Amino acid sequence: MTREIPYIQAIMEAITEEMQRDPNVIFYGQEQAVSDEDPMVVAFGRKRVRPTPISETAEIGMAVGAAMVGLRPVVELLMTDFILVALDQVVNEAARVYFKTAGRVKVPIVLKAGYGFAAGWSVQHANCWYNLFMGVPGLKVVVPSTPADAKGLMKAAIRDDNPVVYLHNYMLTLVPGPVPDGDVEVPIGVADVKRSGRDVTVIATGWMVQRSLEAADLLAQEGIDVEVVDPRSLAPLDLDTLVASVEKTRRVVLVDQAPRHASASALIAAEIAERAFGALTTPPRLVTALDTSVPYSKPLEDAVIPSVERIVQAIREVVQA
Amino acid sequence: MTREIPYIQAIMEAITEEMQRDPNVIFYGQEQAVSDEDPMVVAFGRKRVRPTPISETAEIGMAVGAAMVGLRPVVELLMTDFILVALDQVVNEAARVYFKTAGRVKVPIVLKAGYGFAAGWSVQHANCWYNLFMGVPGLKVVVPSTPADAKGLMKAAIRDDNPVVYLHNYMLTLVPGPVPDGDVEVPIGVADVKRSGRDVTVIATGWMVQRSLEAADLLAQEGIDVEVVDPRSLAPLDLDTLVASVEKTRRVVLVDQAPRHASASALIAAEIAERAFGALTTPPRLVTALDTSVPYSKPLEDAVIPSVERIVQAIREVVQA
Amino acid sequence: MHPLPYPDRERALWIYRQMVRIREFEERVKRTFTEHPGMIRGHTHLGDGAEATIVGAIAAIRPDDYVLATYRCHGYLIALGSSPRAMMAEIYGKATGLSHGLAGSMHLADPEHQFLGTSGIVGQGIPHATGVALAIQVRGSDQVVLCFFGDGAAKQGAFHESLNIASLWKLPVVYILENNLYQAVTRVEMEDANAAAGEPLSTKARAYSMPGVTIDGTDPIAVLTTVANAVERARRGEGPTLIESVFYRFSAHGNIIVPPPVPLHFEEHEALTIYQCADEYEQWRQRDPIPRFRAWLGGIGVSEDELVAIESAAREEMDDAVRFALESPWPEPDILQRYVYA
Amino acid sequence: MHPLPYPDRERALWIYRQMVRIREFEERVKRTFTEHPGMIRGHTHLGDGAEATIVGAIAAIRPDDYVLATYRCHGYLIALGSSPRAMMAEIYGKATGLSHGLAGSMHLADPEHQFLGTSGIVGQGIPHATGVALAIQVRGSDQVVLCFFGDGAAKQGAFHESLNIASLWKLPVVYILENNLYQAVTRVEMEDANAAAGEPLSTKARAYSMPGVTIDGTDPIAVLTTVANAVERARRGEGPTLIESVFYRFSAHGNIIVPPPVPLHFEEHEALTIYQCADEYEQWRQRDPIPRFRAWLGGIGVSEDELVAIESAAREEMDDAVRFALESPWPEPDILQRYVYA
Ligand SMILES: Cc1ncc(C[n+]2csc(CCOP(=O)(O)OP(=O)(O)O)c2C)c(N)n1
Ligand SMILES: Cc1ncc(C[n+]2csc(CCOP(=O)(O)OP(=O)(O)O)c2C)c(N)n1
Ligand SMILES: [Mg+2]
Ligand SMILES: [Mg+2]
Repeated sequence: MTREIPYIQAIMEAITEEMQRDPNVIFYGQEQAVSDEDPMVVAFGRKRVRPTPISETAEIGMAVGAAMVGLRPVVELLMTDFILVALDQVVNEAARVYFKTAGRVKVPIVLKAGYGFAAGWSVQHANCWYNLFMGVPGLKVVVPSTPADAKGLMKAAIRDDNPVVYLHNYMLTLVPGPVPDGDVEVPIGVADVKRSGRDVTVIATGWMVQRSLEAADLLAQEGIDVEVVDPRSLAPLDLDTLVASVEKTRRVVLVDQAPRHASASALIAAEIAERAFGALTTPPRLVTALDTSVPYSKPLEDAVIPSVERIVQAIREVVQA
Repeated sequence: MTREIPYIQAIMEAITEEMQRDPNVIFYGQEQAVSDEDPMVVAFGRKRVRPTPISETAEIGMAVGAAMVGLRPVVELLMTDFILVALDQVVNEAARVYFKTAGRVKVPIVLKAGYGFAAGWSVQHANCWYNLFMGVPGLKVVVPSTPADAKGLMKAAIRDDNPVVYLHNYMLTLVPGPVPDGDVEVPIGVADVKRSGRDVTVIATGWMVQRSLEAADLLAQEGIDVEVVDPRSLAPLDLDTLVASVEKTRRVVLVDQAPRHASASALIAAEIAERAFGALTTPPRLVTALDTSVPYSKPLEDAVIPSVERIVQAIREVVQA
Repeated sequence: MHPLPYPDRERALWIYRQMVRIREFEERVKRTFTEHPGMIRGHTHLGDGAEATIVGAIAAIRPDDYVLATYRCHGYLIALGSSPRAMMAEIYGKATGLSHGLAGSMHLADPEHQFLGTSGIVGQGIPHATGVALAIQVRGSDQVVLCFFGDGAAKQGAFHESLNIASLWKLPVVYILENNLYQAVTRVEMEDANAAAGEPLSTKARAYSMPGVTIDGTDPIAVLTTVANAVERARRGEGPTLIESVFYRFSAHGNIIVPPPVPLHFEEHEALTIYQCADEYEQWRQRDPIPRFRAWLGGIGVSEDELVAIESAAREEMDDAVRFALESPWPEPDILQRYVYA
Repeated sequence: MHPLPYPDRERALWIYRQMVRIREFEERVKRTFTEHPGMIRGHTHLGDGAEATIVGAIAAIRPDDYVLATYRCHGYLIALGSSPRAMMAEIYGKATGLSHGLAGSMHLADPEHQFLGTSGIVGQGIPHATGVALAIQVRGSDQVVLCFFGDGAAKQGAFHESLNIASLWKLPVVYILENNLYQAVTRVEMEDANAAAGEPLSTKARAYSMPGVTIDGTDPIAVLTTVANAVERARRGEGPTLIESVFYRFSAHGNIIVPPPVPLHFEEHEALTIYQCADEYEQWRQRDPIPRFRAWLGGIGVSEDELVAIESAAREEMDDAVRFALESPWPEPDILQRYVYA
């Protein structure tokens, strides 16, 4: 059985269910649980659910410490941009403990952070920062694009014994979708073919999955059969699924909400170029945000973020090359 | 005329000369200028040269502020790893001011930081973090590999009106090389062919340039003629020079001291795959650090960082493919 | 209240005029959400309630001094003399905006009026202001910097690192901690150890061996007097001061946070929507700095006509700013690449 | 000095034994640079001079309490009962090391002995320790955490953010600020505003409405007494304490920083190499905690034989650790991938 629920509700359901299941899971962050009527406070009490000061370094660092002795903290960080003041705690602390201690200390934490709020949030609040995380050994990074993935990946993230950066796209917040009932995990590190097709593989994450699927629908009317693959997890990266798709379609377009050199797509393109070079009939094609900051004004923002039209155009060019 | 001087001396000469030339240049950082006999203190006084507390966020943030009103601060950050506690100041503050103010406020700062100290500095001190910086619009990133580049790029960085992340490889610290006399700038954004060859292009930065040149010498004895190109600046990236080389040799190996998805090489490989696909006869080949943290023990560290042998082997495979 | 002649009548009227201009501007920003839905995007933060602190502080500086603040920034620019037209146009994302629509409400900047801008990342503007003070010291001038930030921001590492250095190096900066009792939706005693212990937030100055003082931020003359002392101290090269100015904001932290196409609006203040403390809210409403200062001006003999003239001029000016912004053209995408590198 | 029976004779001898064991271990680490050049790589930091603080503090806790510290970490593990063999082997990069050579001197960890590890990034271990205290509180146990860090670290944002939360939430953690008067090569009054003003660094506790106290860190019993009080307070759920323990390190900050093939070694202390203050150095040498505590033990009737026995046992134990580490095999590269993901 499935229900239709919004993306954000799917995320919060997963956290709530995991907190019910495992008393070691705690949840805190800024502007959380401030009222006694907050449903999390009512369900789990003020020890396990807390509001925090604006102290990201302490918030993340404390999660690392609490995890060292067996808790499984989920930290609400609001926007990924806010992690930048505390990046060391993520990439040079949390991700290194297991290695430094040769497996004697684990850091099972989930850092929940929204990203890509291309809705007038402007220069400092609308960025996509996956490049900060996906190259760091020891860190897992997930980027769900549907409510079902959002719920299943949050469950997997909380159960994972490693630090997981859980990036949810703000543009998807209220988008509804079917979510299976019951305790369904989506494994980290497994890509998902969101639409299967023969002519070209589109690799996209987050909000760009939606736009790529729209582009695929439009192109279907022209007889172009697009396969859309969502890596879902950027680290580890399910290259086998991505490469298999490209080997089938022999063409690849990579759609990304970040500028080129901050994109996950460029890294994936390099992998595909190395692993599936022989299969490719055309160059791997990147469709990314323009190489500039995210501007405030709507017409400017629209020009920066890959639109359905730009995606359609790129796919058409690749298929017709 | 040229003199043979070590890499680190070339860097400090450039800073000193620029401070002599321009009273707006200031220099500060931890463990700097503590003694009254410090040559910088003697030359420029305690207003322009200062030791700081261990406060990277303030150190970098103050440089941003001082630059807003016309100074040109050079901040000594010791290790790039230490920037992580203050990453916001670099990538979401310094790099955004010019854009946010539509050009009305500039931030000419230089962040000098060593990296890649693969000499037993272990998990948290020996990393290569260029991926944190090179995808950020508005930021410039340079990675000199010789004393001459080190001096010329530091001069260019100080004179540049943008924030520049100046990354010097610790393994090169004492390596000597010819440096031209006089006021010679090396322009930011211009790659350099360190060795010209016909059979294969090797793209490498920092310490890996040296190892790639050694590999090229060994392969020359086998009759393999290797071209080694050093981008020198990762942002902006001189793709024209890189692509031209690949179009000539039709093969490319990218050598990088970072793990695959933290490497500059993967991003460059994606660009080359897109721009020079038709010219390539073999897949772009990445030779990076293993996807693990930098370990302490020598045999382990040696296994992680690309060795001359691994580079030779990869080039041989690519040429013989 | 305060005896004249400090500030003199003209200065007092200047203060009142700026406070009213700020309030009128903010009200129009807020009404835009209902009157011109979709025109303001993203996140907007209002300073209604902060006028006495903003204007009192700015009244204490010279035209060549500098000011930096946060995303809640409209008021400073107005008091400093920026064009409300260019500000409103920026908030509406228009080509005629201060940054041609690149920045929006959170990032107004006007270096021509000594306002060097804001960071939308909490606390991160504090080192910038400190760095401006460093530049002043390196150059040997006697300018000063006012650095405004919130009670919440004082819990960010950047605050701590900056104040230590400013005190150590005796930099000419005055830190104005605007304690509006809330960090977004969180009450200050839920996130600040001093507040939880019933101590003023200016206690933090002790950690930096710096003078710290707490003042009534609803009284522009108290603010002016205190800031003026701190500014003079800074000008004399004696170093920074931490001033906690306590007041209340009357609007919610910001407009609601939702993705398109849900229309944006401002909810009521968190005291009402979350904490059910209508009392608290009402008590602070009684202390609204604008009517209080108006009454004080009446007390020193300013006529009702004079006050009404100030108020209607402000209303007209801000109506004009809205009209200007509405009628202005959208920016062209070619500016996107123009401001990547200098 | 302190009257018996606190601590009792046996406890006092335990303290002395640990202090001597630490010193002997550190001396062997230092001598490795000359006796076995190349065996230690990267950066190594010694705690000679810190023994009274380390051991006095650890003497105040229970076996189920936790300890976290910095890259300057050898002493804590020794006092907590870690194997000097496995420690030295880690410092030499051998397969028999605590982390099989993955970590090295800066990152010793021994969770079996309640030592959860270190961060090599200044200040970043402070929130970790605070988080361990959070876990204790969530679980409702009465354990406590000792969190050691340097005077320099107190200028990092992580310090500020952590102490505010610990006080606000009344977390069971004792912060021990080891003021050894130097931040690497920088004197504390050049980088700390309190120190520059002649105030103790424990003044910083005021910013968090937390008790703060400064003690003589060369006297293990002063340390023990103060830490024990703070530990009891934390156990009772009354929250954290900031203890500034003042002492001196006798070696340079760390070995010299150069790339291979230049051989590494320790220079003299910065007071001698940079500041030409032989007096300062000598005065602190007079206060070396080990001979002082030895004399005190003599005063309470511990015989010379007993003391010599402790000392020669420690020497033998640490000679054995060096031999063990030298003879141990190098790790195999297959472990590199084993510890990426759990
Ligand atoms: C580093 C960071 N964390 C979180 C946020 C989200 N945020 C924006 S404003 C705000 C509250 C700030 O409160 P305060 O400093 O008291 O200023 P006020 O808004 O009351 O003026 C928060 C949490 C942010 N912008 N930056
Ligand atoms: C964030 C960061 N900045 C700089 C360094 C370099 N560094 C390592 S130890 C040290 C000095 C630390 O001084 P203190 O905190 O007093 O501790 P001590 O070494 O005296 O025990 C510095 C600057 C670092 N490791 N991390
Ligand atoms: Mg506030
Ligand atoms: Mg110290």
